[in-house]
Amino acid sequence: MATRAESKKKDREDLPERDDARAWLRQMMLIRRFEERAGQMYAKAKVGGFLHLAIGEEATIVGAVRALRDEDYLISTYRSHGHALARGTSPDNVMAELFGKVDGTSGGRGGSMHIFDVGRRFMGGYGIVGGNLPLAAGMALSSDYQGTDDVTLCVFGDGASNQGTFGETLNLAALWKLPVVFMVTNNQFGMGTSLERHSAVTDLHRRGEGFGVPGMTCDGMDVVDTHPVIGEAVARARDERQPILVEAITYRFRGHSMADPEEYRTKEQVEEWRKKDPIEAFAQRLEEAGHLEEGEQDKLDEEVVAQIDEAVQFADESDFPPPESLYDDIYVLGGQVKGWYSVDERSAGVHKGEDEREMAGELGARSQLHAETARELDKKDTKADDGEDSDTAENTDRGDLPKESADSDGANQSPGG
Amino acid sequence: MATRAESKKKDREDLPERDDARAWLRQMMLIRRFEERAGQMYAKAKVGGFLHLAIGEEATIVGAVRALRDEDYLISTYRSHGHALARGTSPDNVMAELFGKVDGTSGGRGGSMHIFDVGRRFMGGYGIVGGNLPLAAGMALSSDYQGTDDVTLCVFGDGASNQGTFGETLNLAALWKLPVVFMVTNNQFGMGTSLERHSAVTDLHRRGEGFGVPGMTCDGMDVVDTHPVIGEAVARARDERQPILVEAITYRFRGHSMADPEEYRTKEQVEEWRKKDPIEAFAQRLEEAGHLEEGEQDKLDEEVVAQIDEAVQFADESDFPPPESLYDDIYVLGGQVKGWYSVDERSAGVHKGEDEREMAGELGARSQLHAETARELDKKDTKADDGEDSDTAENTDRGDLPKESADSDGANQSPGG
Amino acid sequence: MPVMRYREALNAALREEMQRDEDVFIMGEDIGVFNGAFKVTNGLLKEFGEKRVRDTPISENTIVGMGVGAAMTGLRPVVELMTINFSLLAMDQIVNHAATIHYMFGGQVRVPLVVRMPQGAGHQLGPTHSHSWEALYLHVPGLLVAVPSTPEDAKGLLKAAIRDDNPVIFIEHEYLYGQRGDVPEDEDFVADFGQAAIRREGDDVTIIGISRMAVTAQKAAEQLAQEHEVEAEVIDPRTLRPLDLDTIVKSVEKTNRAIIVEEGWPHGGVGANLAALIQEQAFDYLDAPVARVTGADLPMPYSKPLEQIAFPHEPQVVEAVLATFRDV
Amino acid sequence: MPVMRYREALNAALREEMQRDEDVFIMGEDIGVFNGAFKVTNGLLKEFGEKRVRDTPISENTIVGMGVGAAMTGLRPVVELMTINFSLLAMDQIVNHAATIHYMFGGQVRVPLVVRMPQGAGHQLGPTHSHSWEALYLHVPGLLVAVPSTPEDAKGLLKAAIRDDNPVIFIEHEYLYGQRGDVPEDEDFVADFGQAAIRREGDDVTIIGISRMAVTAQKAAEQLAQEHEVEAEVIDPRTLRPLDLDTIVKSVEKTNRAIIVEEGWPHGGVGANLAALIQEQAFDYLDAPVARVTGADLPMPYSKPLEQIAFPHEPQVVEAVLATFRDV
Ligand SMILES: Cc1ncc(C[n+]2csc(CCOP(=O)(O)OP(=O)(O)O)c2C)c(N)n1
Ligand SMILES: Cc1ncc(C[n+]2csc(CCOP(=O)(O)OP(=O)(O)O)c2C)c(N)n1
Ligand SMILES: [Mg+2]
Ligand SMILES: [Mg+2]
Repeated sequence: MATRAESKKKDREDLPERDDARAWLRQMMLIRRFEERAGQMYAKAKVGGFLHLAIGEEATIVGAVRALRDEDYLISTYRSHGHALARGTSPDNVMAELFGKVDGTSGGRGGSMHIFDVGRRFMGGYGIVGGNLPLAAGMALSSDYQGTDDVTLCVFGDGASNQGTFGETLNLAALWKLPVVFMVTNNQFGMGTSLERHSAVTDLHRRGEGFGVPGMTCDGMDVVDTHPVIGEAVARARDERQPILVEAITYRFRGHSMADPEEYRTKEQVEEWRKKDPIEAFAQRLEEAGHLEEGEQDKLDEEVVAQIDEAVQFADESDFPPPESLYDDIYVLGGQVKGWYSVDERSAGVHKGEDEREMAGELGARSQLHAETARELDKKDTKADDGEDSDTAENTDRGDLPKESADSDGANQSPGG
Repeated sequence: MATRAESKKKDREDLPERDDARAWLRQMMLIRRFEERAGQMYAKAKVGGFLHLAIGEEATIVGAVRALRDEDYLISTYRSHGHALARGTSPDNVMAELFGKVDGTSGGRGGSMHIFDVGRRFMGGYGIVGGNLPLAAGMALSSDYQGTDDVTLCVFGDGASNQGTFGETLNLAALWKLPVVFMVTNNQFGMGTSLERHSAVTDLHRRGEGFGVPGMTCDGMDVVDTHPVIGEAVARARDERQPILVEAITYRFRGHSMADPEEYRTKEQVEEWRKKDPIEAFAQRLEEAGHLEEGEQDKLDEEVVAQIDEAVQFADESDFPPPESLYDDIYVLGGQVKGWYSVDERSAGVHKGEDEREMAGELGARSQLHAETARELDKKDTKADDGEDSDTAENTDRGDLPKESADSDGANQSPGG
Repeated sequence: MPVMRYREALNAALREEMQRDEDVFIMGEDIGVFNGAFKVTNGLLKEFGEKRVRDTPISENTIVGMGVGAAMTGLRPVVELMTINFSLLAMDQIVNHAATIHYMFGGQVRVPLVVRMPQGAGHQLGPTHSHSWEALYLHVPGLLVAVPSTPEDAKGLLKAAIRDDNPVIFIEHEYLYGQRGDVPEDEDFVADFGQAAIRREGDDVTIIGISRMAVTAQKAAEQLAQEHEVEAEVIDPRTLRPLDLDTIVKSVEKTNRAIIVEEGWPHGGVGANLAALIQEQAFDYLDAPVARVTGADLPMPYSKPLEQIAFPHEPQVVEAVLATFRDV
Repeated sequence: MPVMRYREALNAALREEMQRDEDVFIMGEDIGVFNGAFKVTNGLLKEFGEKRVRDTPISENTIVGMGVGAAMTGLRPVVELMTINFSLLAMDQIVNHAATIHYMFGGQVRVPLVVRMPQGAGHQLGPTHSHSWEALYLHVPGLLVAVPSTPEDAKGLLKAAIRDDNPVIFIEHEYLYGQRGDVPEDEDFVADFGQAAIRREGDDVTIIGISRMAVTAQKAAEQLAQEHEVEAEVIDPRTLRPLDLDTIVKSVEKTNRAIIVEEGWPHGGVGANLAALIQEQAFDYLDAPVARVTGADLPMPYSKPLEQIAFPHEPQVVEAVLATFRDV
């Protein structure tokens, strides 16, 4: 399979137009810098919960997302900052979501794992592994039903292909001839479990054959390969009205999430893959092709770093959602639900958030404490780029609110998720 | 695929030894007669709930089950009377289960859909479509773990291969090299949905390829083909330590369950398949080969009919479970559960079934009514063999306890399940 | 008003809403060619065609998930699960997705999905096909939960569910499918969620019946009146989310006694929820503990005499009501 | 007695039981090479090897189902689900299979399976990773349900669960993993299911805390004593099936007031169940309605200030206790 894929790859080696090429590069760089900074902000306790970075996977993201039309639907996982950014969502709003602020893409409700941008048809951001496949098929069904020629691109991991939804959804999509592209971002691991240890067949693009879904594969470290392959898959889905399964072979350079001790792989393996850095490789080709002058990459970098600086400032300055908004949007009010009080039985009366405001007040001192700790950490200016940032998080005095950090004395470790 | 399968089939055409051959025939006939009689008993309201007959599928059952050793595990679905009988469970106990009696295989707790015989390693009988696949893999894991060379044979339907458990379990079984044979009894329909309408790929034996499970196929109407194919699959699973997927192509002559109006298929199709009746075809070959004298089949038939007569009498004479046994066996008592009272919060005291006995008394008049209705129907002696028996059920005066019958005025139809 | 069976009322609701709104479509196992396992969707494939009446493979989790995805992108899917017993396979899509998405994404997207399914014991369907699980779903914020017990409510609430923009768990009952009742023909007749029905007025005790048990409660109330001179008020909450607690509390303030009758399991059941609420809201009015009559705490056995004593009947309700007077 | 963290106590329980009984093995996602998402299984792969510490693919329903099948055929599997949020994918195997099989087949076969999983909010894990769902499992007959809140109970109850012949849902808590406490070293130390612990004695009010909320309840009780001269009795039921209702009722008969504190959703929660039971069993002793402090009725938001007010803290418990005195 690998040889066929490689020989095929030859035909796809053409660089895109100069402007496109530079835009792709810039976008990959923006994603990289965003991720790095998010990691730093996590170390400073500005970002909570789980933070899954896609550093190393930028070519799979940019190559795939840019193969879509604006009207096409995109749906991804808990590792989707890059997908949102590639789709055009502002880093300001993505960063604000990570900070849990009102200007976040989900108003702070979802966090890093649940980014969403309905305006750009970026349909989330889901924390349940394998949960997004049925949703994607449903979106493709919508397009078909409504007679549009929109395609849905559904991105998930190698680990997700072991969930029951995989077989169920592929069969249904093939049976109903739905315009959906299933893209396995095969980064060689589901958390700490390597491909060979979780999948009997490691050529994941073959997984669809028994369900009538043809498979394709691409070099996920190479945006110049990923883009046309996804492009072809999307075109086939659109024109031939059928699902396609594409396996993008890639690697995540960082841990599964921030606190991952990475005992399941060797430093050598990571180093080997890092040599194929999708950004460096692409930049070099652009230079060789004369699309990029010497030194221009540095300038681009300054630009994206400035953009990320702004995003951090934006996120910092954005407000936390007010306590009285706690119950907003559980239900769509109107039709059968007149107010959230009507489905809350803690008291039979109408609630307007008084209790929540009061409680926020009582918990205020506590929050204050956190804020101070965070500021203190700010000063340390920990480096997040070398993968050791997570060790810093243990020092935060968070009481019962630990980070998912591998803290040395074993308290409140939670690298999971 | 079909041609390859057919050419292969040639090599397997040898009839078994005379004694074996006659035993196979007798067993298929026993199953057929059992099923027919169960249908009649259902019409007489001796059997409640859903009754799924496997008439037409006798060769897939006998061919497969007889390919197992006694120590091998067998696990099936809600259509499993035949599997239990082929495994050696007495028709008396299977019929008593259908009657809901204490001497039933599950003491009347499970009914037709949940037959079980731990002594013969017949591991059930499950009402949830696709639910038995993970259990089967777990049993195979046990064998492996305990260092035995027992194999697990897991039987399920074409419709079940669309459940998420299918992909999940096949992958895990292949990954862990478990000695399990997955046998799809492809009878062309999942309830009223035909194969082409529920599966994108209709060669179901190919479904395992993407999960590393090799596929085989056999003519499920021909016990002389089914037996060696399952035999080979079982041997490979046992010796090569790997799962195999076998598709047995067959047909059910009767409705999905008793009240199925069968609007989803033509009479012609049914007739076409009935011509390949696995019992008639096999009997004829035995006669041609001199393994069976003319007229012997009739004698065999008399024997099995007599056996079924006895089974019905046995079931009839067996007692209903007493009301005070209602709470037995929810928990294994001893360790952490001292008595069922301790997990029943309707009152904090110790229950010993007094309430249940009392209630049974109060509902007694009602039960009496049912018994009388049933006896009345007995007299009508409805024919169950022509598929119209279910119409009779509607006449029972069961109050709020309808059968799954297509009663003419539409009340309480429940062909479902 | 015409008399219809419960299943016919549901059928009419589906038909009318599909006629009214092109975005409404139905999918599920055997709902089309087979006309539905319980014939609720009878004739709809013929009338609306394969685009809008979609037979699915047996893949509960994915069917519901596809409904969620379709609902997020402009359609109004009505998914049928053959029975509530199989809905456990779809729990992740129902709870972690359908119920959560609107809130999780800050209100950006709606999930106007209806998941219909029947429940209930009494047909000897055994331990994998007989359970009543409204309690599992009423636990979940983000869902609406309906448990109609009459043909009128079946129609009115299903129409309301389809028109509403929230995900709705619509729980039917296998016993009720064949029951008849008056049903408004008016296509604009839509019932209200969060509005309990007082099925019978009375001053002595409040009986709250859930799903099919609303019917059992009514029969028990008649018996109480005739044989024991007890006038029971019978309340059918009709929906469990939103819950019309006001009507219940008002009644208990009048009768000073409450009993909940449900078919499901006792631990953490609907009755437990209502008992907790009633004693919270009407403590000073209660002359006896809030009582419950529930299904037995076990997987439903197949054998008829066992099954019959494992879920509530009128005599138990009568007895439980009388006990609240003895207790004082 | 040595002091251990909760996660270490669990680790010790697994290690001891695996040493004691060859038939005990563990499986789950990332429990081996990765040493467990929350490090509970740390070091076990090294000690026991791949046969007995089995990393699985991400296939929750099948992992649990394989556990059921293995348990039916002589083994004693302990399955880890990474968090309770993902257990919805395995609901069918847990409820329709694990809980049902022993009863359904007339007692012919046992299912000595343990399903371990953590729950809980407070780490900003958002709406798909933060829920507390003991109420979903206590509803189900056939299951045992443990919610240990101390390192000692974590060890003792897990050992008991592994040795018991019933399927056990063993619910840990992410916050508790890092908490320390005394843990008996004795390898024969096994705790009892159905035996509540009185964490603090008091005459004025009974506070029942579930899972992590047993800790919150204790802290609130100290505050009540110091600041309000209220002496609360704090009860930790430790297991919800079987439930030690006796200890609870006895306490309420003494204090005449009860409050349940839980992290899960209010509708049909543990608190509802206990409130229903308490008012049934101790009606005449109650001076105020049984009160509840619960998690908010919503998918858990990510943003810290929202998350913090969406699950109970000491001030709310204190306030709710004081309210039971005002109410009178
Ligand atoms: C249903 C479910 N099970 C388990 C988890 C915990 N978990 C989060 S990410 C992950 C690994 C997923 O691997 P893969 O699909 O390859 O995606 P990747 O993380 O490599 O991008 C696991 C097990 C989860 N979130 N959801
Ligand atoms: C999870 C689940 N979904 C739906 C059903 C209802 N049901 C019972 S049998 C059946 C058809 C199964 O078809 P197949 O697997 O081909 O087996 P067959 O009945 O043909 O033997 C369906 C949908 C069920 N019992 N369980
Ligand atoms: Mg991966
Ligand atoms: Mg079939």
